Amino acid sequence: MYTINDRSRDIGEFIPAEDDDMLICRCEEITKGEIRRAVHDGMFTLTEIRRYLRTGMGLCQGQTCSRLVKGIVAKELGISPAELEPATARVPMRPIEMNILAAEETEAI
Amino acid sequence: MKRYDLIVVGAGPSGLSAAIEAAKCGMEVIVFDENKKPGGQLFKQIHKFFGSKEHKAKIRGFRIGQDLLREADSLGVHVQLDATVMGMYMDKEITVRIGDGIQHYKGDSIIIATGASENMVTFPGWTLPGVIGAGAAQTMMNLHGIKPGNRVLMLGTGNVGLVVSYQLLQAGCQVAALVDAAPRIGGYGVHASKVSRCGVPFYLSHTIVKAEGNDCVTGVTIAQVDEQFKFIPGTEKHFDVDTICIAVGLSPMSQLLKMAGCKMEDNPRKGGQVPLCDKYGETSLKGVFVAGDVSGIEEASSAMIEGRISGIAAACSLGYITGSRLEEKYQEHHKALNGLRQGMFAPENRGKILKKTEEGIDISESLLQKGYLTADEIEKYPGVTHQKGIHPVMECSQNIPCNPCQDACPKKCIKIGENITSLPAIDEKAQCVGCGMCVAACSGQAIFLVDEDIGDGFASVTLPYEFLPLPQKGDMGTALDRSGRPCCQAEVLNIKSLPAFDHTNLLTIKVPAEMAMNARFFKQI
Amino acid sequence: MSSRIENHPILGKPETGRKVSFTYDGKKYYGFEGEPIAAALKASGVMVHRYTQKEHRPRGIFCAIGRCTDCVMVVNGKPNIRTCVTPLEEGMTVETQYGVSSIMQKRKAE
Amino acid sequence: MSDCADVIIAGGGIIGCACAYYLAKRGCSVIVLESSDHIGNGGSSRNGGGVRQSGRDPRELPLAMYGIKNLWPSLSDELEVDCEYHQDGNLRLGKTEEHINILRGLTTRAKACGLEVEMIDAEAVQSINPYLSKEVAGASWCPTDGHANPLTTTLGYYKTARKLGVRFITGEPVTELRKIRGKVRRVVTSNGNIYEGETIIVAAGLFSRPILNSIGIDIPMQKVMLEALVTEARAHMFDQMLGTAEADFYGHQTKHGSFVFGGTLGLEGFTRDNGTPVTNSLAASSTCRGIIKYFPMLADAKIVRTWAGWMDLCADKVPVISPVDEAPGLIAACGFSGHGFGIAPAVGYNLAQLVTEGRTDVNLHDLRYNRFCAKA
Repeated sequence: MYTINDRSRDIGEFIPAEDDDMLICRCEEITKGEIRRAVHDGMFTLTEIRRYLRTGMGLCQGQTCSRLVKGIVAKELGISPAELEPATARVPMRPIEMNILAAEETEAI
Repeated sequence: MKRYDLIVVGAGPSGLSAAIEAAKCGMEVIVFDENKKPGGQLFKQIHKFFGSKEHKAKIRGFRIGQDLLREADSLGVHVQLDATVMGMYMDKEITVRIGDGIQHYKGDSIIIATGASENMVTFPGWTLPGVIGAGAAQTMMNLHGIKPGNRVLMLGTGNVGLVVSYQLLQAGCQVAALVDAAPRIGGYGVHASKVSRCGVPFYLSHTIVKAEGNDCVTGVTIAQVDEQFKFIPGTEKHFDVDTICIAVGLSPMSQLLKMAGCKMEDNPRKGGQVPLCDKYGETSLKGVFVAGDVSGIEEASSAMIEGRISGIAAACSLGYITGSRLEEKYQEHHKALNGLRQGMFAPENRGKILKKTEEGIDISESLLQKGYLTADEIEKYPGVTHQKGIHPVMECSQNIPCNPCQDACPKKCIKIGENITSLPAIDEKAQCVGCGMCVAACSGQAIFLVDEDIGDGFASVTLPYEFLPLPQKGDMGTALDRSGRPCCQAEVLNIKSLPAFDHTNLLTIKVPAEMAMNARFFKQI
Repeated sequence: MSSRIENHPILGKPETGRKVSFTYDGKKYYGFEGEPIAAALKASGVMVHRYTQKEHRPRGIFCAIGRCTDCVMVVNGKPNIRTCVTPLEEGMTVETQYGVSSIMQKRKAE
Repeated sequence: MSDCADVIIAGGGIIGCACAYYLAKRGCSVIVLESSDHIGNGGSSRNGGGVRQSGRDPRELPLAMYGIKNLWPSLSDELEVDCEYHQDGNLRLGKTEEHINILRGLTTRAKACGLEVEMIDAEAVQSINPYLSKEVAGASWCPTDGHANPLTTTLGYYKTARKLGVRFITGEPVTELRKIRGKVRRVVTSNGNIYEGETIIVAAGLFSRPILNSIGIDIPMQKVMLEALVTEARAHMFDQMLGTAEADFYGHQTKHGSFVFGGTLGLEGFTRDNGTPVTNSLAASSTCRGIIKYFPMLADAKIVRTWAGWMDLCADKVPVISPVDEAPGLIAACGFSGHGFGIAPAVGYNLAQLVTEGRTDVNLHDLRYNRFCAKA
């Protein structure tokens, strides 16, 4: 199920682009340029990008940006977006207060 | 911890349909939805649905939602609203936030029907307040009664972009333009024509250069793009708008499935990350099914059928119905589903450029690029004839699975035939009585009643009208042609509103005879 | 101009809860009980819900269904409340959120 | 590209990445083979970020002290990423007499090893962290402890090592080691590829066991699942690393403003394995209850994410960091037992010394692999 991925393969030089300051992750305010640079730093998977830059790790958990990030990373790597495995979805689906998450005792319906 | 035969996540069209079928088989079913109102997107969809009578065609989305809810209720389905499923774990256990606590539930089967989320595009200023998703616009105006803006630019001409643009007009907003980077309109031509005849321009092969404003949107600049989607300098156009609506497609909302460990695939034809599943919607996790947009982006009509299939499959997996009964019912639903997946907009035709209709008629480039059929083109379609006296003119030019007009006519003037995607044709032997049922029944608002000669060099045109305030008999105004340009003066002869029309008012205007085949909208002065 | 739809050609007159007052950045505003806070603010012409942490840029309603979390504000003293899905209640205190709190920071851009 | 290098490392976690970095800096050619699709996909990305000395076993304490003294302070500059290292102390909290007694025991033992750590009373606790519940009766306090960001630190080592020419291959699970004329040289992967090196380092967490088994070495490790969670960002409150005597939660506030907390449910050693570490439906709730007991004011902080990770719990709860005498050329670095992150830089640095100089700054004798073997 894992795919062999040589991180030393040549993906070309990082070439600055006009729209590098375009905000992509709205929650964590990560730009396209930061994402592209991260790819050239070796972050070849969406999971690594996320862990390295915090894209999709904000309050919305990537609801808006994950598809955009995927497109940018794929383009930088010269592959199809479909080849990139999305980062794992994690509990909870929506932000939830600690005291509510802690309250399991309430009567079930 | 409470255990149910079936837990359904999402009370949208597919989730409710699944719950209904499962409950009919005798299952104990609970449905969770994070919203305060059930029905998913149905409650925001105030337009009449396409399809066949069996598939709720010509019924407005929100009414379908109400119907499903009533049916679910009567079958004893427990629909728990304001209940957010937080996680899905091993053993088909879910945690749900209800009020100020967390509840744990287990299902012997689970159907995930969480629907889709909106895609976005970026441009300078896309984070400014006033740039919103088309879904947000729909939610604000149709659920909360709030206008999303006074003057709106819509990016995206798929069905969502077209339908929401029309709804914005209905809510009393101005729509400055519809813009799409693609060279052709993505959604149904009839939806585009509804917007176009109201005077909204389409800019194909255009996209947003930037949204303007400091603290919120005050304007937008668009420009034409070349085949590589690069801006062509000098083609910039500016609009003063306070709202930019983005309608660039949907992605399946499959996170719960992924977190539970379902095998997933990235399938661009289905709109993104979807679970691998069999023909019944069962995923790689035994007893976990999917239905609706979460398993691939389609219309609400097919989502409802998918829901029904997964509902009966869940019932069969727990012995509530036999395998042969499942197969029998599956075949029936599958046939219906297939019917909906026919025509020009069928999943297999996505991305293809079709040149001719099934009938061999050229497809209108004007329709695809500007949103309207030209007066010359209109004559080619089988729904358009010239007769003495009042008669329907059906400006339906694309093969889509839809046939309510055929059943609407009490005099059998309209023929579609066996193939639901065929263009409607006029049976010239039958006599139109001008009842207008077809006009109100056409979900695409593409049928007009025309009397080309009412004397004194005038003609009458009866058109569907879903705006407020309603014009009054005797009002004078301007008739607009298909492109939304004024073509002549018009007088209101009649306005007819019947419960059977379901808020589609029939407005009859008097125009000069030569405008009988041009005047398609009425603008009050 | 209010952005409330008084009468809709398909939906008729919107059903509303009772009229209640709340404060937005200390000033008194009115809305309908049970409607999302964001709807009440929008009806009163409020566009900016918060300024972001890093770049201090304005944000408002974006998805309107509780997913994008862009419309969060400080409500009754609690930050990061999704105003598009949180029902309005009588006497609520709604404040613009600056970064993660209601304390205004100097805007970077200025 | 050659499949031969001076050093082949099985495992692309923080240990493997740190080893690779320090080796490359010393001029070695290195290939890192990672079984999963991502660098740092195990405990390296799933831990609570503690860079602690207090609470550690005396056998691994010297490594922790070495790293905090020599490596952590300059790590962000060295790796050109923000490791978010904070050295603002560790508070281990207690509420009851029983808790205080546990803490006293820990403190006494750590002091004996030369660590600067002391017991402090409720008032002193409040002066260090005024946000804590007034019910906190006392704590152990180690001012030189701290925390860092495991994600950026792990990926920082990776990035910098890669820049120095280290070849990283993900999706390449090592299945077998082979001796060639008495020396471990060959590494075989499940994809059928063979890599060859003068030195082989096995730093593959739990997977180290089957890899080492292939050459007749067994290190007794158990698969234990740990869980953690993170809140929304809040205004800055405190910089200390926190833990409790009961060990019901631990964590810190990150630079980002969010709080990362880990907790225990009591079922850690018994959770079911469905191939990937998935969270238990009860764990986050339980951790939240623990946190609220100590931080009532965080009760309304929202949890945005929870996650789980497997730890490689060694039979005696300290790692094996050791050359394998009976298999010359082989070094084992595994069994970190859930507290490997803080010592990872020191482990990488010392193993690079071992490979290139045959000696280490820190005496690793107590962490030898053969402590579980019959005496020769």
